[in-house]
Amino acid sequence: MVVRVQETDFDVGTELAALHRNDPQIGALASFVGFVREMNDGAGVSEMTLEHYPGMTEKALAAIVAEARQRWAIVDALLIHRVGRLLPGDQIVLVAVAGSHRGEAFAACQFIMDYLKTRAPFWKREVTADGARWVEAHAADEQAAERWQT
Amino acid sequence: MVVRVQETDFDVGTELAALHRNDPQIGALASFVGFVREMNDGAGVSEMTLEHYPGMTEKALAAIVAEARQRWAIVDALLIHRVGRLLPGDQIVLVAVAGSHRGEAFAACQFIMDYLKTRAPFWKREVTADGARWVEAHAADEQAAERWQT
Amino acid sequence: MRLKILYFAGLREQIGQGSEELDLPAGVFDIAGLIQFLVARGGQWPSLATVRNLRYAVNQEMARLDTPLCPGDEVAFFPPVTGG
Amino acid sequence: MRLKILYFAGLREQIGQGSEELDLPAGVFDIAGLIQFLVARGGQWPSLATVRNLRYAVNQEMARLDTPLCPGDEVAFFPPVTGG
Repeated sequence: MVVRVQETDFDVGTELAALHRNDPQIGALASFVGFVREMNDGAGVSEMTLEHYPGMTEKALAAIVAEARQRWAIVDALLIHRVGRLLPGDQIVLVAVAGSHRGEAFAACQFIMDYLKTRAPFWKREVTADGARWVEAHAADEQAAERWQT
Repeated sequence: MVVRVQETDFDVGTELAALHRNDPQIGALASFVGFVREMNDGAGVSEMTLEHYPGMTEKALAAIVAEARQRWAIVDALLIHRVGRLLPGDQIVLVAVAGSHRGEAFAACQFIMDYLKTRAPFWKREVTADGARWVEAHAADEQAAERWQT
Repeated sequence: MRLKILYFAGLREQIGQGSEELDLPAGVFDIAGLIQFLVARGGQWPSLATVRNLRYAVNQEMARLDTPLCPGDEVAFFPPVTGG
Repeated sequence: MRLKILYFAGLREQIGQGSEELDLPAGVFDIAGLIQFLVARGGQWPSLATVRNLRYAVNQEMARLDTPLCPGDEVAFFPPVTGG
């Protein structure tokens, strides 16, 4: 299980290959990459800064991945989240889950993203034509996380 | 939209980068890679051959991806499926969906995999210690595809 | 009416060939009729009636038992698919 | 009881500082009491009562209003998270 918080970019192909590492019990690898969009909540975004809570961030991410491993029979999981200044088109986050079967891999990957969005201490600050603003949390993200609580 | 059926391997990092191609409206890229497992249905697999129906395969895959694009507001999608002889650990299939938001990207990616599993003319023939056998279709795959029919 | 018939995967092995061209007698106008005609040939052909969950395509589109056949059609028979 | 308090994101900007150390008076023993105590200082501190959906963590774990506080705890206040 790998959890990293970093300013530098990551290479998706390299990270997925490291997760798979030719383990022949792995039949399924589901992954997700999040990017900075140039439009968000109706305004053009020229740049973004991701603030976080050092120490708690790593613990929160590790707890989310550990919970995914408890809920589903998966082989391994990977979570990389960037912090600092980012531009439209930049990669923000990578979540990847390797397992025997696709159902578990997809579910665990979505679960990690949904929990990360509502439970990991990151905050986005966008710069738009109207100046800088902190991104507002979306109710849809809260609802996406809640569907796993059954 | 890219749909390819090929004997050669593919590089996931290269394919995902080509799908994303720095389009700043893309905020989410969900993907899935399927691999040959060394164990399947209780037996050790030493190699596998994927047979398909040339002509129909490409049409069926294009129709599945087109239906995903009709159902969800996604930006683009990619589907690569290998045929011919494969070994445990080898990549079989790559599905990737780029969109503005993660919900649509995840859903479309799973939909394409579920429909591919039940509607695209591929057949797996495995070699085990007991000889060669055609892989049996699983009811679970049929059920996974049916959940999208609501 | 002349048709091209294709067989895939385990069914191809049971039938012992991957394709054939044949002339249908009058009165055979859909997939159900074609299966009946082929099975009646005996030999390996009754496999078509015994294979579990036989699938069929006409001109490379999934078909049903009542899908009509036209001269020149490409008809394929195969077991449930197992790709991905 | 001495605590370390951290503020993040928009709340850090409203409060005007990212962290402070403070001695709690007797009678303050949970998050709810801490918020009441901080708000009563006036100035920028009433922001804690007006920010929408204030979140709090104690020793880097998400906490609730009735989470108890112990000497040396690290308490953090922040708005809902928006990563990913």
